[in-house]
This record gives sequence, structure tokens and C-alpha cells, in this order.
Amino acid sequence: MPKLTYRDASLAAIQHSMRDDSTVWCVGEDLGRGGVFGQYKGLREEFGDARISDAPISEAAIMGAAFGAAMIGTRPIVEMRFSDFALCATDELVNQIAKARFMFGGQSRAPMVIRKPMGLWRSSAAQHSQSLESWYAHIPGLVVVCPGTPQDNYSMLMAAIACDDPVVYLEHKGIWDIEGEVDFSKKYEFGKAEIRREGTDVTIVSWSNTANLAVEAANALSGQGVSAEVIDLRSLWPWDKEAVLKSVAKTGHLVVAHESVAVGGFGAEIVATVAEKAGHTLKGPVRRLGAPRSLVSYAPNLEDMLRVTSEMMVTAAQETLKKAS
Amino acid sequence: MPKLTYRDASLAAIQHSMRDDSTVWCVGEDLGRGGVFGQYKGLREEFGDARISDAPISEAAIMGAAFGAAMIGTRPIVEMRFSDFALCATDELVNQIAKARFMFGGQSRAPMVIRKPMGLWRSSAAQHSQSLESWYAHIPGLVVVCPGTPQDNYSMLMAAIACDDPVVYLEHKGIWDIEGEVDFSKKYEFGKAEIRREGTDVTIVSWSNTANLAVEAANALSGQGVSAEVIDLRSLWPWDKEAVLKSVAKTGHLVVAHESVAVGGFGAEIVATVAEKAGHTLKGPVRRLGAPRSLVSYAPNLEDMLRVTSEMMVTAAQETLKKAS
Amino acid sequence: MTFAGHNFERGRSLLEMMERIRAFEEQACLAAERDQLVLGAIHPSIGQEAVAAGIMYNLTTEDILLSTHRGHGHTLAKGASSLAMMRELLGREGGCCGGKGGSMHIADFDVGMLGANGVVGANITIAAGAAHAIKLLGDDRIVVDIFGDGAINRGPFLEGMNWAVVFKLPILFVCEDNQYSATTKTSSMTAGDGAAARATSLGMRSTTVDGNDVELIADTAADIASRLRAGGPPEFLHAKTYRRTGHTSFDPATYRPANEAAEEEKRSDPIKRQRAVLEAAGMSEADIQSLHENAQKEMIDVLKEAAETPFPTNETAFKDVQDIGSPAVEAY
Amino acid sequence: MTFAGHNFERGRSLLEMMERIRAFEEQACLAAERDQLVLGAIHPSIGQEAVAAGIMYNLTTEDILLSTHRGHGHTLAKGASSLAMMRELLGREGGCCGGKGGSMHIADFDVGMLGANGVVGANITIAAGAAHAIKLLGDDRIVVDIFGDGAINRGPFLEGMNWAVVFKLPILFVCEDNQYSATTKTSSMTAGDGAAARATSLGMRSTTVDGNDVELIADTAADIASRLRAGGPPEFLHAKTYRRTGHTSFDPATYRPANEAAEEEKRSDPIKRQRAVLEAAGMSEADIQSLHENAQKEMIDVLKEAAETPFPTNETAFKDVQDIGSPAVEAY
Ligand SMILES: Cc1ncc(C[n+]2csc(CCOP(=O)(O)OP(=O)(O)O)c2C)c(N)n1
Ligand SMILES: Cc1ncc(C[n+]2csc(CCOP(=O)(O)OP(=O)(O)O)c2C)c(N)n1
Ligand SMILES: [Mg+2]
Ligand SMILES: [Mg+2]
Repeated sequence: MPKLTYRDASLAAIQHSMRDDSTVWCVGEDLGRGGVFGQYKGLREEFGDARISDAPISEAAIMGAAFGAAMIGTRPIVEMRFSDFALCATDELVNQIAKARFMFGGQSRAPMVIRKPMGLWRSSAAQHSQSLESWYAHIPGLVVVCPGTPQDNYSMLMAAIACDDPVVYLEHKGIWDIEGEVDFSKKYEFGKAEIRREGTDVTIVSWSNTANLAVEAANALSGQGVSAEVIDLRSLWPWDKEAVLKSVAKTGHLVVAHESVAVGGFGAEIVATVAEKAGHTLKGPVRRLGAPRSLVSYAPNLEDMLRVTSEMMVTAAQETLKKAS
Repeated sequence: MPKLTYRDASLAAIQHSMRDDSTVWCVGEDLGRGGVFGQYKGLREEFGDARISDAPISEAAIMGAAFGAAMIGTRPIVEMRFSDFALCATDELVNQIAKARFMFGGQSRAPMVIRKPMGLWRSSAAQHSQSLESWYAHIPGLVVVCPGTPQDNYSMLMAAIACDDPVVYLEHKGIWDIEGEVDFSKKYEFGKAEIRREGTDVTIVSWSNTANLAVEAANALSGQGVSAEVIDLRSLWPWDKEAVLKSVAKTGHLVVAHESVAVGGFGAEIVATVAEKAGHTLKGPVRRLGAPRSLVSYAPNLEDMLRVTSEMMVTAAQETLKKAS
Repeated sequence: MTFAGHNFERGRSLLEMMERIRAFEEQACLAAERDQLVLGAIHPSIGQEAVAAGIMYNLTTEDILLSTHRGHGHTLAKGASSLAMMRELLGREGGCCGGKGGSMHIADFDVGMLGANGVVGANITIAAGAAHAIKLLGDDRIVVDIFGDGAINRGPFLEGMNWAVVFKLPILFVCEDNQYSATTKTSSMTAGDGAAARATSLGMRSTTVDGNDVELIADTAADIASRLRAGGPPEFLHAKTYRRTGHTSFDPATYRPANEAAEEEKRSDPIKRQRAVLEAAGMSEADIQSLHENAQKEMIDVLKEAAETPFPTNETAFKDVQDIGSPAVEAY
Repeated sequence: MTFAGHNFERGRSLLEMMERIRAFEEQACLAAERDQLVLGAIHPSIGQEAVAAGIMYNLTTEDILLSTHRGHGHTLAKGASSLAMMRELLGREGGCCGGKGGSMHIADFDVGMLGANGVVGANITIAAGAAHAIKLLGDDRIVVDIFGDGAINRGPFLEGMNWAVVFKLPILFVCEDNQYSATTKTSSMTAGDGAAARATSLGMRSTTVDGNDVELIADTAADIASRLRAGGPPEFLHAKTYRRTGHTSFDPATYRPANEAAEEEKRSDPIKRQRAVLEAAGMSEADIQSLHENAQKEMIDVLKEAAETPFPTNETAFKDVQDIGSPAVEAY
């Protein structure tokens, strides 16, 4: 099994998909030179400039044009560079792409993948660091996924490209270089969480890079005799309620952690769902970890003030266990 | 005390503010002819076309220009017509307006009101019906308010215009014509909920027009001997946690209801907060009501399938009381 | 007004289509005002029918069209069923979009009509993308994208035009200029020389025509379509017409000079003009009248039948959202 | 290269400013590469200094400037403190933005510099709005808005220009055309005749200048500024220059022809050219050299002092978000 970086896993998924299906193509600024994070490196050489297409600095047109192209028989992969810039194409994504199929009574499909690298990336400051996965999960018509490992960035991108729904594909730009074994034959099923670590005392639910931190937290907790189960949701819509509820039924303790702002974050959806469906079975208070409702600073120490760390998860787990009722 | 419609209450607030402060001005498409819902009617006659300014169909420019104008000494009121169209100006609102003050280390302010009429309005279909208040509540830098009554649409708009933060002002376009007494001397304090009805058995938390439905639900429940307390949050950021927690401490039962999509809606934030802070004090399961994660149809019967009604609130209240633990 | 080489069959067809569009919208307005059957807003294109008829005459159902909130005429001329359209306006089963879209989101993919749009200007980049796919797939279809004069002040106008030229796509952009944007005279909010000048600055061949002369529009569109089919670069057509009604069927349009609409009707009604052309070309008054009556009859029947059609079944409210994930709120 | 009526003092000042900009950015690049002190991306404007110096010469600190991610030169020329700027690049206390913005969000409201911007083209509508407020308030200041050649393909370019012309605002839009958009040759993704042609189509008086000729830029900007101060309509300036470095200080720019940058430096370096102008006007080599050395010394000192400045205190991470509501995650 090859060991690949998170970046190269996505490259392999695109390469494999493009070889299999001539209607798959990629479009975005600077793609011809490999893309801003090298996540398209070498593809133009193999597939040419029509299928690895540059674009003007026109996010609205990139998104809108890809949508038009998706409606009549191609499968575009749209590169938004930084998820922040994707906000320049919000009407296109939310009012057009997400709504068309329904509005037109099922006449259309928009099989497209919208890549929006998100998250903290040292000293990128407020306009290049945002994570808005909860926004997209709130929008009917969109599939929303947040891969956190090289394996998932292969399998999930393969599945996203093959999917007939528009998929908001949120890679974390802080982890392009992390490595892991990638099994190309592994298939991803939308809405299936991955149990990254089994445990019996407390459930930690997370996604994207924060799920990697959750694994670290679980390791640290295990040193303290606490057995934490780590659930990497991977997709937020649909999300694996069953896996979470099953785990919480076992542990009775829940910590939800994400990098994005806590207020109105998707963690609230998870906690609310557990409260509604299984509130009475909890053995301690739930804990939700997310960023303060502040903006991301440039200075590294200030940036760090917004980070959700594995230490915070450890503390939260300890607290909910301590306050067990 | 005058009896005013929701529409005219907002008109009065603008008129009073513009008379008091010559830096207040309004900008948006068709404002000179009174705006699309008549909510600027007559203002041009009093204040002229520079202060009640038309605009090209350029939402990004309306938002961006108002921001520039807010940074150097004016207080613009921006009209987005339908909250859906405001998505054409998302970069301006989220990456620029919300972030500038922080990013520039406190050098700037953006005292502006962004009016985005939202909500279901008979047969307006998917591109003219959306409610995205949870999006804005998730964005640091923004104040988010959802008035549901004529009084609030006066007092809250007065407060929003006077506020030095950017205020996302979400009127509900289904209730322009509802009438109520308006006390011009009543001041609104951001983050203060209104107890629309006091009660002891169950707490119903809501906002915007859904709060009006919640009052109806409470009336119906009282006929069944159930005393429901109705909390109209009015502002979502900041939101009145204290009022909700205090009420839930009294009733032990919580129903949260909003018109927008349930998944990732702001109801999740409220339920999650209560679960975190007071989960152990609840006497029955919490209930969250919101729209299915589907789109708004044109055909009225289909549109109705997405509505959260007062009947649904009554049922939810009954359920949580029945399942009291 | 007769001229050598006048294509009589085409001229007759153009008039017939304009009559049908007019009759459809008159019935739609009656359905809205008299019968209260159209619950959402409708935006009539009465007086603007020449654009729809003249351009669509040159397209097949394989070709692609994108349109606006004011799109009944374009859609009908592209070949959609008047009954399915009327059902859609009334939100009924069997409507083009199953009653889920209504007037502003009318679409008929079977005839290449990829949708009206409720967001001004949003169709421009989407249309460019449709043309992009056509080019990628090596198809020989072409795309027509229609928008109003107000749309040229939105960002996607610039981005979509630039895109089409950069990628040399088979698309015709049409600015159907009816001089108004809702209640605003568009010129008061528009800088420079307007639509065609902007398109020209973006490197596009731009043609400006009298938008009430259906034969001229048909000729011009024929030339452009053949250049596009031969692999030519994108083109721009600025058609100047006039919005005779209010913005919506309910808008009395009191903001415009009294008589402006009446005078425009006298001066430039495209149907009257085309009747005169055909009369000059030898068509009998009776034949001309029968085109009118047939159209009237079709649309009266269509309204009647649409009004008798049931509303869609409730469960369609959750259909066609997406393949992955269920939209329903779960019962607890 | 000397000419009658040459304003020597101005010429000297322009060179001095360009030397300061160049020296600032050279130190900033060293801070980034050699010292690893600049943690975010910086976008040098080396080779483009004439635009900043020539235009800002004609503004006071009351006038308003908005700039881009490549904005060090503009900011310095507008009057910001080099020390506060360098501190900002290093994310330190006392930086223009308290270390919270960094290079891409540099701003100094005290000198009328309302911010660089990390979103290409986003400053255009904001700048138009600043001019709009100036007009509403009856002030006599003017606004300059600078953006790159890549920005002319974004929607806000159209919307902001149209806005400024429609409302007749006191603003100068400047396209600082360095021929590249990140790793892409801008011309490959741009339709038509480019920036000035687009502005012209929007009814704006547009001037195209050699962007490496600081005296010409200063002259042109002086004329435009005086027309704007006299109440004239908005104008457009297209300054053609060249990006000598990579997109960021870390980008080796291997995607462009070998020697292109070196040849451009030889051909058109604005500092060398201005030195020659001043030499011809009688300035001694020693005086010219001392401008260079003073600038170097200033910026070496500035970097040293910035590097010794502490990081901001942690609690500023939650300051200046908004007045209403607390940003902190609550402890339970
Ligand atoms: C982005 C956006 N802004 C505003 C509106 C509201 N609106 C609907 S139609 C219209 C006028 C459009 O004018 P024009 O483009 O000339 O088309 P016409 O109605 O004249 O056919 C406006 C402002 C909208 N639908 N979308
Ligand atoms: C809306 C948006 N899209 C993409 C980017 C990424 N980006 C940053 S600078 C740049 C190139 C800009 O080119 P140009 O406008 O010519 O300015 P220059 O860098 O040459 O000064 C790009 C694509 C961005 N910051 N914002
Ligand atoms: Mg119009
Ligand atoms: Mg450039």
C-alpha cells in the first residue's frame, strides 16, 4: 500500500477519476502550474489544458460556469483556492447549484465537486483562515464533506467525483503534508463515520484536522486510564447520527470538537441531536469545543488563542467524566 | 400610542433616525419609489435622492460601497430586497465588513444596518424565501437581529441604526402588514429577549414571525391546562442565554422553533447550550422544530410542507411533557 | 415593407409565435388578476415578443437557452408546451417543473431550456458554462443566454462575458433591453454607453438591433448562429425594446410618464408591425386574424385545463433535493 | 532626459520614496527568507515603485487610499510609518494593525490608508463607497483605489466602476498592471483590450501610462487629482509595469520565461530611470547615492527594531471584534 501525503492522495483520486471518465475536468486559477498548494501538480501534463483549465480571477464565473457545464454532461471539479474566496461565489453555490434540481422539478443534476481548502494555516490571518462547514450543512441540496486523512482524501474525493449531487469538498489546508497509507481499493460511503479509536468511557466527535487532534487526545487520555472513542464524522451532510448515538449509548459522555467558531458551528447540531434523542441517557454534561466568536489573527500567539487543541479535549473529557451524574 | 404595521414601524424608525442624524442614509434598488415592500415609502420626499438613494442592480457594490461609506463617517442603511439576493454580496459582508475592524487592529468601524427581508412569503419559491440567520450568527463581527413585531421593528431598527457595529437586520417579509401598538420611547437593548408570555410548564424559544406562532401555540396550550412561557429572542447575536436558562430552570421543558432549516439552524445552538449548561436539570427531552432540509416550493401545498406551525409547537410541548422523566 | 427574398413561411411562423406568446401572457395575467390562480409574481414580456420569436427561430431543441424571470416568451419559443408552462404558473402537477418552480424558475430541459432565473444576471456565467461543456464534449450545439438591461450592472455580466471570450465558446449573449429595471429607469443607474459598448470592450462582436423588428432579429440571429456553428467566437446582441406592462402583472407602473406605454404600443408593437409586413407580403387579413384566434384559443384552453389540474402530491416537497441524505426532519 | 520646467524637488522626493519602498521590501524579504520572521505571505512590489510614489505624491493624508495584497509601497508612500509597517509584517505589538492583520491587511487610518485587501478586487466597491461618503458629507477629499491587472476580471470591478460613474464620485481607479496574476500571465485569461478599454466603456476618462516612469505618473496623477478636486467625474489610470519577483517572496516564478525578469530590470527599473533623470537634472552621484543609503539604513534599523518588539498580548485576540456581545467561549 503506498504511503501518500494528504495532497498526493487527492492528486491520485483526480488522476484515477480523469483516466476513467473523460467528462471529468478541473477548473480554477493557476491550475496549469499545479494549483496554489500543488494539489494539481502534473495533471496538465497528462490531461492537457482543456481538462486542467486555468481560470480568470472570477470566482463567480468559475462556480457558475462549472455548474452550467455540470448540467449538460460534464463533471467539473472546481477549485476555490481558499474557502474564503468561495464567498465570492455564494449566490452561484447556494441559490443556483443547490436549488436547481429541486426548483426545476428534478430535470437537472449538478454532478460537481467544489474544493474549498479551509482552516488555520499559520499566519494567514482573517481572510485566509475561515472554516464555514456549518453554513453548507444548513443548505438543502448540498453534500458536505471534510476529509482529515490521506486515505479519506483519496476515497472521499473519488466518491465525490462519482456523485451526482454537488459536493462541497472541504480539505484542511494545514495538513497537505501529512502522510498515511492509502488503499486505493477502499470505497467511501457518504454519511459513514470512521471510528478512529474505540473506547468505552467518553465519546469524542470531530472531523477534518480536529479529528487528528482528537486521536492525540484519546492517546493522552488512555495514559490517564480513560478510554475515549474517537468518531471522525468525515461528512457533515449527511452525518452519521447512528454512529454517534451508538457510541454515546455506550459511553454516556460526549465531547464534540471542531476548529470553526463554536457559536452556530456544526457541533451544535450534534449536541442538539444527542440532547433530543438521548439526553436522558447521558451520564455527564456534554462539552462542545470550537473557536471563540472572534477573528483569526496574523500574529501566531493570537492565532493560537483561537485554536481548539487536543489538551482542551482532554480537559473537556475529564470534566464531563468528573461531573458524571 | 399609535398603532402601526410592521412596515410602518420600520419607516418611522428610519424617519426618526434620519431627522436626528444627518449622516444616516439609505441605499438600495428602487428605494426612490418606496422600495419593493413599501418600506421606504415617502422618505425620498422628505430626505431627497442623495439620502434615499437608488442603486444599480449591483448587490456587491451596494454592500461594498455602503461599507466604504460607513468607514468614513456615514451610517448607511443597506437594502438587500430579499435576503436571498444578499448572497451576491457575501464576500463584502463576511470577508470585509465583519472582519475589517479586527483585522485593522481596531482602526475602523462599520456602523451600518443591512436589511435583508427573509422568510416564506406565499409562492415565492426557492430563490425568494430563504432564512439564513444561523449563518450570520456564526460570523464574528456581526450583530444579528430578527424583529417579529411592530414594536420591535421600531425599537430594534432605532438601536441598529445607532449601533457602531454592522447589524444584519432580518425582517420577515410575511408580516409587513401585521399591526401593533408602538411606543416610540421604548428602547431596545441588544441581546435582551422578550418574554412574550409567562408560563411555568414548558419554555418555547423562538424569534421572528415564528415567535408570533409560538404565542398562538401557548394560547392553545393554555386551553389544555399547560402553561407555556414564550421567549422571543429577538437578537441571535448576542442572544439571551440568561433568559432561556432561567426559564428552563423554572419549567424543565424546552421547545425551540424556527422557520429556517432545522439542520444547522440556530435552534441547534440554543439546544446545545441548554444541554451543556443545564442538561441535567431538564425534566423531559428537548424538542427542536425547523424546516426539513428541503427547498421551498412554489405550489402552496408543497410550500406548506416546510412550515413550522403553532400546531407543531403544541404537539412538541405535549410530547416533552408526556415524556417527562 | 415587403422586400425581395422575403421568407414568407418564416415571417408567418414568427408572427404565429409572437401571437402565441402574447396570448399565453394575456391568459397568465388574467389567471393572476381575474382568477387569483397564479400565486407568485409573474413578469410579462408583452411588447417584447419579437426577441423571443426572432432568436429562437434559429435554434433547435438541441441548442441551449437560459433565460430570466421574464422568460415565458423565450421558453415557449424554444418549444416548451404551453400547457406544461401554464400548469407551472399555477403550481400544478404536470407543470414543467412539477409546480415547484413557478414562473420565475420555468425550465424545460427536453427542449434545451435550462431555466429562467430569479436572480438577475445569474444565468450569464451558467450559460457560459453550458457552452464550455459543449466545447469540451465536442458537440456542435450553441447556447443563447438572455438577460435584461438591468443585469449589465451585475458582476456576473463581466465575469461571464470575459469567460466566454477567453475560452472562445459557442454562445450568443442577448441583452433584451426594455429600458426598465423594476421601478427604475435603467439608464439612470447605468454608466457609459451601455450593453453593447461593454461587450465590445470585452472583445466581443456586438450588434445592436431594433428589438421590435422580428424579421431583423431573426436575420441577425441567423447570421450569428451560423458563425457560432462554424466555430466562431461568442457574440453579443443588444435588442432595444420596451416593457409595456408594469414590472409584474400587479404593478401599475405609476412611476413612468403617463402615456409612455400607450405611445410605445402605437409606435412599436412588434405584433402589429409583423402583421403589416405579412400583409404587404400578401397574407390575407383573414389568415392573419386566424393566427391570432388560434393562439387565443390555444391559451384559453390551456388555462382552463391547467386550472383543472390538481396540485402536486405533498410528498414531492421532499423529492429531488439530492441523492445523498434524507431531507426529512426525523421523528423522535 | 532633463526637461524644461522639471520640478527638481519633486523628482528628488519621488526617487527618495521609491528608494524607501525598495529598501523596505528588500528588508521584508530578508526578514521572511533569511530570518524566518515574517510568518505569513508577503507580496513584494519590487520594480513597481513608480506607481506608489508617483500617485501618492499628489495626495494628502486627508485623502483616502485603498490598496491590495501587494500594498507596502502604496502604504509607505501614503505616509505610514515604516516601523509600524515592519512590525505589522512581523506580527508585533505596535504594528499598524496591532499585529492582527499582517502584510495583506496593512492599514493606517491616520494617514487615510483604509487597508490592503486579501480578496482580489474587493477594494473597488469599498473605495467607491468612501468616495460616496465624501460626496454626501460635502468634503473635498479624493479617493485613490489601486488594484492589479488580475482584478479586472472580477465582478466588483464592473460594479464599482459603474457605481462611481453613476454617482459621479471623486475617485481615481488605478490598475497597477504588472502583467501577472499569481502564476498566470494575465493576458491569457483576459478578454478584449484590457483595463482602460473596460473603464472607457463604462464612461470613464481613462489614461494609460508607462508605469515605470515616475515623473509621468506624478504628472498624470496631478492632473487627475486636480480635476477630481474641482468636482470632476471619476477617472481611470492604467499603469503598465512589471512584477520582478515571484508572486510572493517565496515564489521562484519558474513559470515565466528565463531572463524575462532580468531583462525587464535592465529595460525599465523605475529607480534606475529616475536616478538618470535626476543626474541629467544636475543631481550629484553622491546625493543620489545618499538617498539610497539613507533608505537602506532606515529599513535595516526598522527591521532590527521590529524584530526586537514583543508579540501582542494574548488578550488582544478578543479585542476589537465588535461592541455588542462577547466573543469568548464561555466557561461552564
Ligand atoms: C441579484 C438580484 N437583485 C435584484 C433582484 C430583484 N429584481 C428582479 S427583476 C429586477 C429588474 C431587472 O431588470 P432587467 O434586468 O432590466 O430585467 P427586466 O425585468 O426588465 O426584464 C430586479 C431588480 C433580483 N431578482 N436579483
Ligand atoms: C477573489 C480572490 N481570488 C483569488 C485570490 C488569490 N490571489 C491572490 S493575489 C492573486 C493574483 C492577483 O493578480 P493581480 O490582481 O494582477 O495583482 P498582483 O498580485 O499582480 O499585484 C490571486 C489570484 C484572492 N486573493 N482573491
Ligand atoms: Mg429591463
Ligand atoms: Mg498583476
